[in-house]
Amino acid sequence: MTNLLQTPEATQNWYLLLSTVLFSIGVIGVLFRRNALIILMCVELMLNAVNLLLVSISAYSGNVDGQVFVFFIMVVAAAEVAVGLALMVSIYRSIGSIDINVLNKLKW
Amino acid sequence: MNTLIYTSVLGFTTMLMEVLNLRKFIVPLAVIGLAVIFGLNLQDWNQPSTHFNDMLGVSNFSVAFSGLALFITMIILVMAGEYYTNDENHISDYVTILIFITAGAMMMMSFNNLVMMFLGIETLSIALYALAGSKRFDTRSNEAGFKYFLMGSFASAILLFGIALVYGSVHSFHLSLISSFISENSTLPPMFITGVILIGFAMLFKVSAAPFHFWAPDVYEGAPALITAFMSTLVKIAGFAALYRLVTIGFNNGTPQTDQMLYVVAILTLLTGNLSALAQDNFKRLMAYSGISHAGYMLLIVLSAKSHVSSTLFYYSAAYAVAGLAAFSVALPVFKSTGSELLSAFNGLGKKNPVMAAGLTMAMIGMAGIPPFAGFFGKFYLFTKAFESGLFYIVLLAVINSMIGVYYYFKVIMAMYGKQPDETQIENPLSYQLVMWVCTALSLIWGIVPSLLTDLLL
Amino acid sequence: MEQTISALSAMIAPALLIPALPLLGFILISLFGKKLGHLSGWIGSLMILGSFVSSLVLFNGIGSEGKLNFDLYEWIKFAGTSLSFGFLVDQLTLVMLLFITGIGFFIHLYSIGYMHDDEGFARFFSYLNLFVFFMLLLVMGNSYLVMFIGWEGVGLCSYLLIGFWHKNPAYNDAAKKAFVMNRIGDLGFLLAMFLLLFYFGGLDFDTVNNAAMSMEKGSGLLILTTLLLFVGASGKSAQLPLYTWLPDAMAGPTPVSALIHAATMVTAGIYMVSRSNILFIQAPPTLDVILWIGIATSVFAAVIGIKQNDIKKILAYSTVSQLGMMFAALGLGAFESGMFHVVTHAFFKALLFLGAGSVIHAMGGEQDIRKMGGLLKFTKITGFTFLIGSLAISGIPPFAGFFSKDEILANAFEGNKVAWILLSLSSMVTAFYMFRLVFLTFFGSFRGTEEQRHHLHESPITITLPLMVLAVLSVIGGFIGLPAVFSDTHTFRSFLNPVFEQGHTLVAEHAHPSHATEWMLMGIATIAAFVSIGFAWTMYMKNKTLPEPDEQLSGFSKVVANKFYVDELYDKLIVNPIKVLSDLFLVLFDKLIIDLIVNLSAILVDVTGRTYRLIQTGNTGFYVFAMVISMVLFLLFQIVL
Amino acid sequence: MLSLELLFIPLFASLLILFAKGKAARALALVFTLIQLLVTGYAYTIFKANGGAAFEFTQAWVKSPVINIHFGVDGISLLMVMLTNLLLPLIVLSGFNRETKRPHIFYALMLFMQFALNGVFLSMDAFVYYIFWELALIPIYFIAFNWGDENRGKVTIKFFIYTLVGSLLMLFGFVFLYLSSPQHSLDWNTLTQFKTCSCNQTWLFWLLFAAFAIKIPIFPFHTWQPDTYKSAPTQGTMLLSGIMLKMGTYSLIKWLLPIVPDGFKEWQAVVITLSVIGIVYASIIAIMQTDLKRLFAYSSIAHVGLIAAGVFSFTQQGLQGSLAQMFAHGINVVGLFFCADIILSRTGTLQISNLGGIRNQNRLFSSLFLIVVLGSVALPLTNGFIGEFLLLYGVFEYNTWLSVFAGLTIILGAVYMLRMFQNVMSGPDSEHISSFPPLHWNEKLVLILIGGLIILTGVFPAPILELTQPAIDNLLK
Repeated sequence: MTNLLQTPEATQNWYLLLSTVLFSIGVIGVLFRRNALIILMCVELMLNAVNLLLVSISAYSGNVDGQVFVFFIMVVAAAEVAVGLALMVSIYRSIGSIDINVLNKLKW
Repeated sequence: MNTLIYTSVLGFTTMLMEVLNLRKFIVPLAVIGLAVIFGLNLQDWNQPSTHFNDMLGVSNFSVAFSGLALFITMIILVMAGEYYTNDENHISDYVTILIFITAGAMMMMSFNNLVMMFLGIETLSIALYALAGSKRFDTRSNEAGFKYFLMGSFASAILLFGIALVYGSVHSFHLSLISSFISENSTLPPMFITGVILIGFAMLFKVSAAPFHFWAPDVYEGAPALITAFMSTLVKIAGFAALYRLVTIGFNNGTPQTDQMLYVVAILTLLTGNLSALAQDNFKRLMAYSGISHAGYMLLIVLSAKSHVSSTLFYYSAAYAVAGLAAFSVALPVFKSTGSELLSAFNGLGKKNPVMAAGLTMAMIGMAGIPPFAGFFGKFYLFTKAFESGLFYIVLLAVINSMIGVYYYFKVIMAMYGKQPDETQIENPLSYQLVMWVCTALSLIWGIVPSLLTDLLL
Repeated sequence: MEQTISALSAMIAPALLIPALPLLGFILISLFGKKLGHLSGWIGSLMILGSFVSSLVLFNGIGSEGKLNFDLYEWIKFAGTSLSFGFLVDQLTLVMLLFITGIGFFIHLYSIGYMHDDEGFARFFSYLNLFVFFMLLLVMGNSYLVMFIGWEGVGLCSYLLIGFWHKNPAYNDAAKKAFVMNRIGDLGFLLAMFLLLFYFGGLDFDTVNNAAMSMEKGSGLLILTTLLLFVGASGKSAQLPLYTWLPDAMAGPTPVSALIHAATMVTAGIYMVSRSNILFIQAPPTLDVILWIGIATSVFAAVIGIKQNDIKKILAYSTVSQLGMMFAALGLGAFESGMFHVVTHAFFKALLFLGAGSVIHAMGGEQDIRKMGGLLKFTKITGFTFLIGSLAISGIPPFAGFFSKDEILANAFEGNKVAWILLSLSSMVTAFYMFRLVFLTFFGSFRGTEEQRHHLHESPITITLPLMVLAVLSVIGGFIGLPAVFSDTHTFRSFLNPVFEQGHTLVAEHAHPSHATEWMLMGIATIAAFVSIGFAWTMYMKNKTLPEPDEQLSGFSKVVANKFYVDELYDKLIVNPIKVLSDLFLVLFDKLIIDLIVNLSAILVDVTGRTYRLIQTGNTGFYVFAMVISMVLFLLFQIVL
Repeated sequence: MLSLELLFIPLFASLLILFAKGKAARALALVFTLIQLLVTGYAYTIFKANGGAAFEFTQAWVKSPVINIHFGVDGISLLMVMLTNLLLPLIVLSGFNRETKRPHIFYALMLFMQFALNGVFLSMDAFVYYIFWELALIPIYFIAFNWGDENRGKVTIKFFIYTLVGSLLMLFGFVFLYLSSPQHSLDWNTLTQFKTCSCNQTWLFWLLFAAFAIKIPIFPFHTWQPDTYKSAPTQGTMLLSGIMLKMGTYSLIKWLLPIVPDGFKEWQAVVITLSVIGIVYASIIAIMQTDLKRLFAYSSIAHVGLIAAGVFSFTQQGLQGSLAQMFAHGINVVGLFFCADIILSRTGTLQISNLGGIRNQNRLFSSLFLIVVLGSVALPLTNGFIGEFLLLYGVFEYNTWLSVFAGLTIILGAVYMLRMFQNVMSGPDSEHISSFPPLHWNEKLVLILIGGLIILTGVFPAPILELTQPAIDNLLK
């Protein structure tokens, strides 16, 4: 039992599982929350799940590419959040809410 | 590769010009700069090379598509000068962002590494979120930008998860290694397949293929018209270039799984785009759905990747781009003069301004794929190639769909010639006219002499 | 044949001149009619006179032995088949030529007087000349195709001339009816031509005849071909069931009725059958059909004739009846007798029509014999010539009609006794209604208005001259074909011999009736005619019975007076169903079914589009949901299944 | 090279006219159509009918997919080119006393149409042919749409999409042929020499046939046609009925028959039956039509039904007849619609019930109209007879009974045409017509020319028949 857990592959699978769960939580959050801010955070959660996965794989495979990529992701995520928050502020200013259900002027 | 650097430098320069109070020269400089870069870009023709430790690969494919991207941006910038006459304070922002988007698009056209692809996509997307929402006091624009942002970042997350899963199997982001991983393993691990499919989904989102197309109509409608023009041309083309590159270089011309996915998605996209477009009365939304349907056709090209279709993709993209740009070069001044973006804004244009009406007519005919415009040859080329790859039924479906397509393109024409005009006069500034003539002429020339483009990427 | 051509090559020019002159007349008059005014009548007549002279030249040159057959040019050529435009002048043609141009000339002359005050004077003559041109083409063609040109051409002219007074809708209806009825026959002709072309290897008479000779007698192909040809003939020559157009055709000016609907065009069917005698002889069942249709038509039309009151209608039904008799002769295989009757009939029927025209002229347009009477004292020439015509048609010796009719009856007696009885009956009825007409019109007291009485006058010389000439012909015309009891040589028959001898070799020569029989037959016929005339005399002269007005008719006589309601029947059975069908096709099939299918597919697409686009709800949550669901579904499908 | 000249004259003229103003536009149009006619005449004189193609022009166009520009004429296409270029000056001239809005665009489109039509008939490569086929659709759509009557919107888009449906299916068929041909070529010579397997020809036939059947139109694909003819401006209707539908019948002979011969034979019976049904059907409908243009439209369906039946009889005379009849019908139908237009321009109505008595007022017009009517009821010595005779004979050779039904057109044609002529031209003066002014010189000229052609080609059809004979021999080999 313990042996199994300690083999690199098995441990990696745990990481995979964890990040998948985290990612799914993020997806479910995006799906079911209506507040744009929370959705944004859920997206961040998804990104972090990916980060976790990349780092773990990188560590287990001895390939640093993954870790480098994580940095890229963090940078990009920051930029994304910056733009996103700006848009959110703009929305809030004009309609006084950031509930995504309100945002349905554009349809059909 | 140099092209990419020059473009970025140009972006910075335009930003600097604002600081140096040279606002008036921003657009001319950007256009000239892009033209120069377009020339420099050609230097790489037939000189394949790799850069940044094989992160980027310059090939004829990337050169051709980069050239197209530069051309589109140039056209958009020519129109931007006119479009933003009332918003001069921010002109440098728009120009700079547009140029950076082009840089992102070029990355998407020349990546050899998933990291590079991700960066390209994000450079392009994040900038676009901002542009889509750039009419700050227009709730529709805000809504468009925000929707785009929400869904776009969600899709990015999916993409990243897919990349991570692929990385977990291959232990590399490099396309050639992914490709050899596929050819070495007869049965692919589920993790890898899931990763590939997730990447595929994200890319399909970017090219607005059904059922991941939902953002496109809303965003196209809400975004400023010029940005819509930009999105419907360059962004879509960049997305397809990336998808094509990914499938051909990275996925060994398509694994059974991706083929299956693309097949289903192509059918859905064709139907969604054409059927939904039928009842539209907003021109931009119409163009969005038309764009979706064109995405469907272009997916056929990706599907037939085995038959060496890069020249087909390039021809189709170019034809689609010039027709779209020509259409918008007429639509923009009409929107501005009438203050409406509905199809009814075009009522009686045939009487009010026959030249513009003729231009838009030709653009629509080109989009509908009727000779002698490039759109027709593009479609023929596409059908031929898809047929060659054995996609019999889906080609038939595409043929049927292009009949449906004719109807909504002709709705615009019928509005222009069949309806009575209202009082408003249409101002048509020189730059729009120029763009219209150039694009229509190119559409016609490429239609009559397709070898100009088709022979490039053989 | 080459030899005959070289020998007769001098005849080609006059032969060409015959149709060319009327054509020239037509072109001249139709182009310059307005400027020419009444001169156009003379030009038209001169052209026909020229043709007549040419015909005489031909008659002289070709005589009773020769045969002129030449092609003008290749008309239609395809796949090795070449259909030429060519002429054939033999004895049969010569007979037709002579009486067409001869009678034609006199009728032209007559028309100058008759149409003098009509505003369409020039137009009338242009049509008339065109008609003669086509009629000449019809009889001169050396193939069925050229004959067909003339065939349809005369139909056209008939159409134009019946509807000459085109302001009157009823006249136009009559014209259209004539054309359409003729077209029904023409379809038969056309199909027969296809059969000939396909199975006989050509359309010119020589080829067809040679092929027919070598075929088995009575084969299905021959029967079908000849039946179809006969359909064509019965359309043109107004036989049952296609006869209804001819009485209506009396709407045209009277000279037209005389020329086209009595003397020439309507006999085209007989000409055609005679021309194809070899074909028909090779198909005995068809001959039977012709015989019985001819007899039926003859009797049927004669019966209708009894109850008609319009002077021209009576003559029209008598024409139908006489045509029936001619067909009966053809059906009996007696082609010469048929042709003989054609010629004599042309004389006396043209005379009768022209006389009727003169009467109508005198009466100021009145055609109802109930309103006439005692005209003889006002219009002496017309009256007497008309009487001669009536005697001729009734078969009173020694007038022309007697000899020709007698020949037919003799043939019938030999061939089929029932036919003989019926034809004799028809002949008796003819004599009765003709004299009914004569008595009511020319004898008794005048029943018209005072105004008409003042107007009564004899017609001018251009009208009476043709009457007199034709009267003379009606008297002596029969002598060209004296029966065997009078003369050893039947001039007419022996003249036509080259045309029919080949055909006659194909049938077993049946014995000619003995002289005694012939005397008996002649006697019976003459007595019968006199009895009929006497009957008419008793009724209309002695008892002074007048035909009752239309509304008092009842029972059978009403049915007869209304022509057995055949027109109404055709309306009910054919015309109305087609009209209904037309609306049905348009509304039900075109608009409702076919167009609906077309439109429905468009509507279906449109509705689908309108509905489908509603999934674009504008709600971001839904969008994401849809995306995720699709991804999950696809992944499940891919990975799990 | 003559092919190129035939193409470029109208194209050049079309562009030139775009910049002309008002009356100069139509004058220019006339001049150029006449020049084109002269060139066509010259082509006819130097053309030697030997079954092969003449005036060939070949030029590599696109390397991938391999497409060559290939123009050339054989007898069949030359006949069609002659018809086109003969009718165009007449059609242009017929508009000389009419006020057309924006004449420069109108005539430019018309000349562009001529360009496209010439292209269709000259093309020897299926791809080029297809391009011209589609190109021909665009100007006529705009002519019908911009200068049509109040219903034009719905009607023209239906027409456009309906015909496009057909042509896209044809394109699909061509794509298939392209890929299955050994040298990957759509050249006519290649396509006719290599025979794709008959298993494919079954459906290929329908793909190609759909396009032609809709264009012709063959029953039951005809429902777009009466509305379009009705609503298009008369000159447009002349183009549509006179020349454009000949594209379909021409293509049956030139592109369908030699390329999918097995499919052709397989479906021969079906199509010929449809065509014959169409003849009777359309004729019967025409009888009760109340509108002059619709009546002519249905009569046109009947006539082209016979043409199609003749083609599908697959006999020498059927094919010959169809070509002769295409030529004849082109002239006649243009004459008919022109007469309708003359009546419309003078009385303001095309309702048959409102008309009448025109013959009393204008004798010349009535005579000329009558000649055209006679031509279309196929009276011997008019051009219509040659065609119908050969066609019916062709159908006869295929099946006797069908020819009886097809032959009904002889009777029914007379019924509806004479009924029309009687109600419109004869009878007492209609109260709806106050006066019927005399014909303008251009109207006179056009009608006299048409009447002359009707009789001339009826009396001397040999040039037409000889022109096409060798090409047909080749086809039937």
